[in-house]
Amino acid sequence: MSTPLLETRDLKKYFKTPAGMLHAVDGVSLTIGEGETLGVVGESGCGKSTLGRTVLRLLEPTAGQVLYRGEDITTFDKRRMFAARQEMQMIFQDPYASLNPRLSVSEIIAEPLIVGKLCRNAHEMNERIGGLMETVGLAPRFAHSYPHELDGGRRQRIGIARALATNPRFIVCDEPVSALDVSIQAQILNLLMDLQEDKGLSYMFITHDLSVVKHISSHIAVMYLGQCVEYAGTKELFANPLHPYTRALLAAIPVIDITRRGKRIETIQGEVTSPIEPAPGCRFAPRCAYATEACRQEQRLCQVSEGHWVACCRAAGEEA
Amino acid sequence: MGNLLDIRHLTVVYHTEEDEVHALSDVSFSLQKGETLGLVGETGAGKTTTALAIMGLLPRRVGEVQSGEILFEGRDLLRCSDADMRAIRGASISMIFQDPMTSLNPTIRIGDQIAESIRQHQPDMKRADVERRVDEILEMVGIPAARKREYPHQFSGGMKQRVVIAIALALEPQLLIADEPTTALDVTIQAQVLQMMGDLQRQLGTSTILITHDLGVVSQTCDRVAVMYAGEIVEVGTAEDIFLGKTHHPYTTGLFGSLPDLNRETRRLSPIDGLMPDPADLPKGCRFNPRCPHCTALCRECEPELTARGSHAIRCHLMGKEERA
Amino acid sequence: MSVKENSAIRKRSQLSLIWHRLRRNRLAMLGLALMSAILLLAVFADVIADYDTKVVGMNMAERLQTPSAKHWFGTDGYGRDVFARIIHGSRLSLSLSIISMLIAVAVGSMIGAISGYFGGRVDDVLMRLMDMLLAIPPMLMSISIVAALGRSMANLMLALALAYMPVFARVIRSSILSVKDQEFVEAARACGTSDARIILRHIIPNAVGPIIVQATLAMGSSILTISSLSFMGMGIQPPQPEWGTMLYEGRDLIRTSPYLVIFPGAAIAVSVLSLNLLGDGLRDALDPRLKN
Amino acid sequence: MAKYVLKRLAMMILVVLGISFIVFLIMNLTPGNAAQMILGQSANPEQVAKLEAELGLDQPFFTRYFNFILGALRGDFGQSYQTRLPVFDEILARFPTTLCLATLAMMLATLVGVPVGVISAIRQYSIVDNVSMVTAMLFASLPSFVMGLLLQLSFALNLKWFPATGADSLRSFVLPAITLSAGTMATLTRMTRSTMLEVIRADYVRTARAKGVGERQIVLRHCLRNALLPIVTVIGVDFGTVLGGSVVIESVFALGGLGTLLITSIRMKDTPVVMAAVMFITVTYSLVNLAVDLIYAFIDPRVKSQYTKG
Repeated sequence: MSTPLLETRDLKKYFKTPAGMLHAVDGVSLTIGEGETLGVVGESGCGKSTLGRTVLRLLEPTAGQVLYRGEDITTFDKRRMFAARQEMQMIFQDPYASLNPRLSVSEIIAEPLIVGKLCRNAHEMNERIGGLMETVGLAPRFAHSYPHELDGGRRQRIGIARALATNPRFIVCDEPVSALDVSIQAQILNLLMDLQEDKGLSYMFITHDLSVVKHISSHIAVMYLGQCVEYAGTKELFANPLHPYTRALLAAIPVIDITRRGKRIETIQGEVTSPIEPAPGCRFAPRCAYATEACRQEQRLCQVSEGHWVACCRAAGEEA
Repeated sequence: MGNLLDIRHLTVVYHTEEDEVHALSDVSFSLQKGETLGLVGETGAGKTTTALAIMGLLPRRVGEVQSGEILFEGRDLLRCSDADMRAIRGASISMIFQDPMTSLNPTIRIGDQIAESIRQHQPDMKRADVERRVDEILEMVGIPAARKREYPHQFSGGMKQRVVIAIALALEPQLLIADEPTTALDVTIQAQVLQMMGDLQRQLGTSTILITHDLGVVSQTCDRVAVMYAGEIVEVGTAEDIFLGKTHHPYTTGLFGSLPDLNRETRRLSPIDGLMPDPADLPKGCRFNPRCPHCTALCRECEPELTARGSHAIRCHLMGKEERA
Repeated sequence: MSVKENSAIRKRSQLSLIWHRLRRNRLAMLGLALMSAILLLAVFADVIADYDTKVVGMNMAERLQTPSAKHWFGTDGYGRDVFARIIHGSRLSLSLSIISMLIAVAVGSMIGAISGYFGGRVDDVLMRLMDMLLAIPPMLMSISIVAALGRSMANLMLALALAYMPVFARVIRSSILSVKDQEFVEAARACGTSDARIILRHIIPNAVGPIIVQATLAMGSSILTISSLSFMGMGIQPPQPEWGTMLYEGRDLIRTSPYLVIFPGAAIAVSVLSLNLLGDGLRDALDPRLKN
Repeated sequence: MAKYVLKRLAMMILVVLGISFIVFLIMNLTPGNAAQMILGQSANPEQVAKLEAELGLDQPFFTRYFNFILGALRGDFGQSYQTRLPVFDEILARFPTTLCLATLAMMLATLVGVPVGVISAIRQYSIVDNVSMVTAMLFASLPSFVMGLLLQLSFALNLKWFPATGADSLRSFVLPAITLSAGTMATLTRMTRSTMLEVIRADYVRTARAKGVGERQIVLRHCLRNALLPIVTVIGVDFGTVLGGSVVIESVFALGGLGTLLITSIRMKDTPVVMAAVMFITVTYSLVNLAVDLIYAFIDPRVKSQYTKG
């Protein structure tokens, strides 16, 4: 098998809090192939955003490796990291907070070009900016507007143009559409998919919305309290969810289906427990209807069928 | 069966420093006893304004009801005195707000916040009875009564929203307005809360207006649906009309096309082009015409009327024509 | 169509937006006009009244005259024209407060910026130090410093700067902390932007607002402090025409010639008022949430 | 909670020690010599040296500092170089005047400022609001000593309602307290108004309205308590302003308070008195702020749970 574009090996990111160590990302191993999209789903506090930032070394990992084209970027010095950053970019969740309010649209898009010294002169720079704006569907007349004058959808397009400026190969998309209205959300999702087709980009697509993740991803990783509990191809995961949490998550999505009106659906009880100094063993066990004595043990991701991994002794045993 | 709520030609304007914003124009709909109506639309469509107008809680000095009637059990709420409205709010009509994090007073124990609602409307009730009622309602929303002496910051988001619901249902109102009650919550918690709300509603026979942008939630909970766009109702009908019917307002069609469907394979979504118009500067004719794929000369000139066919009404020139033909 | 064109016309940078909001605030504009007038008077003080003859030159023949067409604000115990002294006094008060505030802002922001951006131990130590300075009431601190070091312009400025510096350090620190974790700073870091460029291009421009507001308000309060010090006999020494010094000199004559207290007092009040109005207006323009 | 208070007290001791060292350093580094000051310019070097030895000024810097601190810990601040009286007695004679003045001024400022601010916020843009805001603005801009002089002129010298100077009875504190409170009253009014305006717009106030709660109850039960949080902090900080401002007011109304003592002592290089006065003021100010933080916890359960945790 050829080396994947990106691979994390037992990646960990802990934060110090007054109450103890917060295990935001706790031993996550994933791979993303060239031209693929890995959807990372989970509820708030599951560590998905921290994972995205740690992969790009915006946060220094506590332990573990991030391999980009087979090289561990966590060991890179400043200069090599600078070069790597040109290929690995990020699109942010909040179209308001992610753009510097003091800079105009063209200045925002120019920043990575200036920092990366990617243009020889002003003329070339303007050409590049114009090209990028066209790519993301921003009319040239917005070049001198300021972010606060534009709506959420256009602002998110600016963020995408900025991420594309350095011609990256891999982009972490952190909830890029969750702040947008549905009709605008669809425009942005289409744009991201078109870009992927045109440029052969790879995405790590972080979201809490399972229908969005199903639409855009080739593979999906489900996270719960800092750990990846299930990882599979999109079709496989939706057709054959194994982890009780994945199943609960799928059951909880309000799909458009009026036959379900007034009927009881199976919901999981309780709420997410604290990620601070978690007890060993399966972290979902306190809410799991099938929890047994065996769940007190550490659950490792096991491959149950080709490309389908799950971290649940019961599910793994059932399948085998 | 009579209508519990009848809104007729409601028009609301916000006077801001710079502009006059047309928040609601000629909004009419009704709600029967025990019914759940979904009010669907995107940001700025006028959903929350409708709710606040019913509650009589439009921002003072800024929001103005220019015309229309809100008939609740035959009584026009817009003509009620402040004192009468206070007696209705919380007792006959309650509202649940979107953000559970900020909806509760951080310095008052949650039990007292629920009790306040009861005492306000039943001042003669004995202290012990009030306490008993608080315990009862807390258990009803799935919170152990022992936690009533805790403060809001000791609760998680989902639990806080349960408290907010408990406050709203404490006096078993006839009408509950829920403004995006689960938007701020995670899906699994959303499922729990929706389930609980549905159970209570059936148990108490409350009529509900559910405001949301999530068509999935609407399809699973509502009897009837009204779709709002730029301050108008563009389509209204039974859940069957909206989710199974063939003819739709082009905006509704666009809304459905924008959603990634879990049950179908679609490579590309078919979103609506463009943006919602600036409510301070609305287009002439049909408000959807700049974004409509079927726009005609007539659409740019005249505003269409809401035309009903049975239980299903659509505000579109194209539909009108079809009907006449 | 009209929607799209509409948003293209409303092309405004944030700066011009703030100016636009400020311009609609009548009180702030009044403050700005008053302050500009005072500054103009200060700049052209020599043209309006001669320093040697009218301001410091004594004229016992014309002492303690009540306000008249010749002496608008009357004359003091040495026959000096009060109006001329007030005009020239504005030079002293304004320049002293401007210079000391500049020092306080420069030093304070540097400490605050270092503290806020780097955090951790550095932050702990610097903020403890600031706490210590803040534990002494500022007026008491400036009085003590002047009393200990002796009366001089330089000591006065030092005292003021030291008394106000911790406030600025606090303000810029919290303002940097609020900007530092925003996603656009993260976005800059994601494309490899250097720390220096992040601070200069992304953080500082977004953090200066509160400092400008605070500096405007602090300038007003430093004028009050300067005059208080002079009034206590610890600021500017006679015969220099400082407002507080004039009040100090006029104090004993208050029963017979109250205008010797009223006019310099009014001069102080008007300049402080104009700065307060302007500062308030700036704050509202930067953060318009509280309006309407 | 007790743990939190202890932690704060420990912190306060650190701050006071730090400040005392800085003050001691300044007193030593600045020009001038206590012995020379006492004996006058005409005294010869031998006389000066003799007095220095008598006062212990010939000992090394650190020895003197530690001796002072050790004494201070036992409550003995030494003797004044000037009067040769125990410093503690001198301070104790003056401190009540300053404390009384500051407390009166603070009470006046709070009792007037907070209610006026609340009413202004509830009736935003009304005549009451406009008048009180303009008045507050003027109060904040008028130097306190000018106001003091004018009050003295009209109510003491002309109308003779109150004594013009001295600290003999409570009556003589009336004018100084009013003068001293003006500035703080102004900031408190403005602050109260703006926090109230913010709180009135809060979501939980809307929730209360949706319950059908009346306006009066909304203000009293829901707004006031939450708006008080930042106001209480400001009251603590303003106590410092008032303590500092009292120096000026003491001189206008000739009240022999701690501030006046401090300034003469600094001029006379009377280090023990200066040190003791500064420590008294700092400790008072720190205690007021600690009290403020505890009140804060009492008002806000979120803060309370933070204290009990930490």
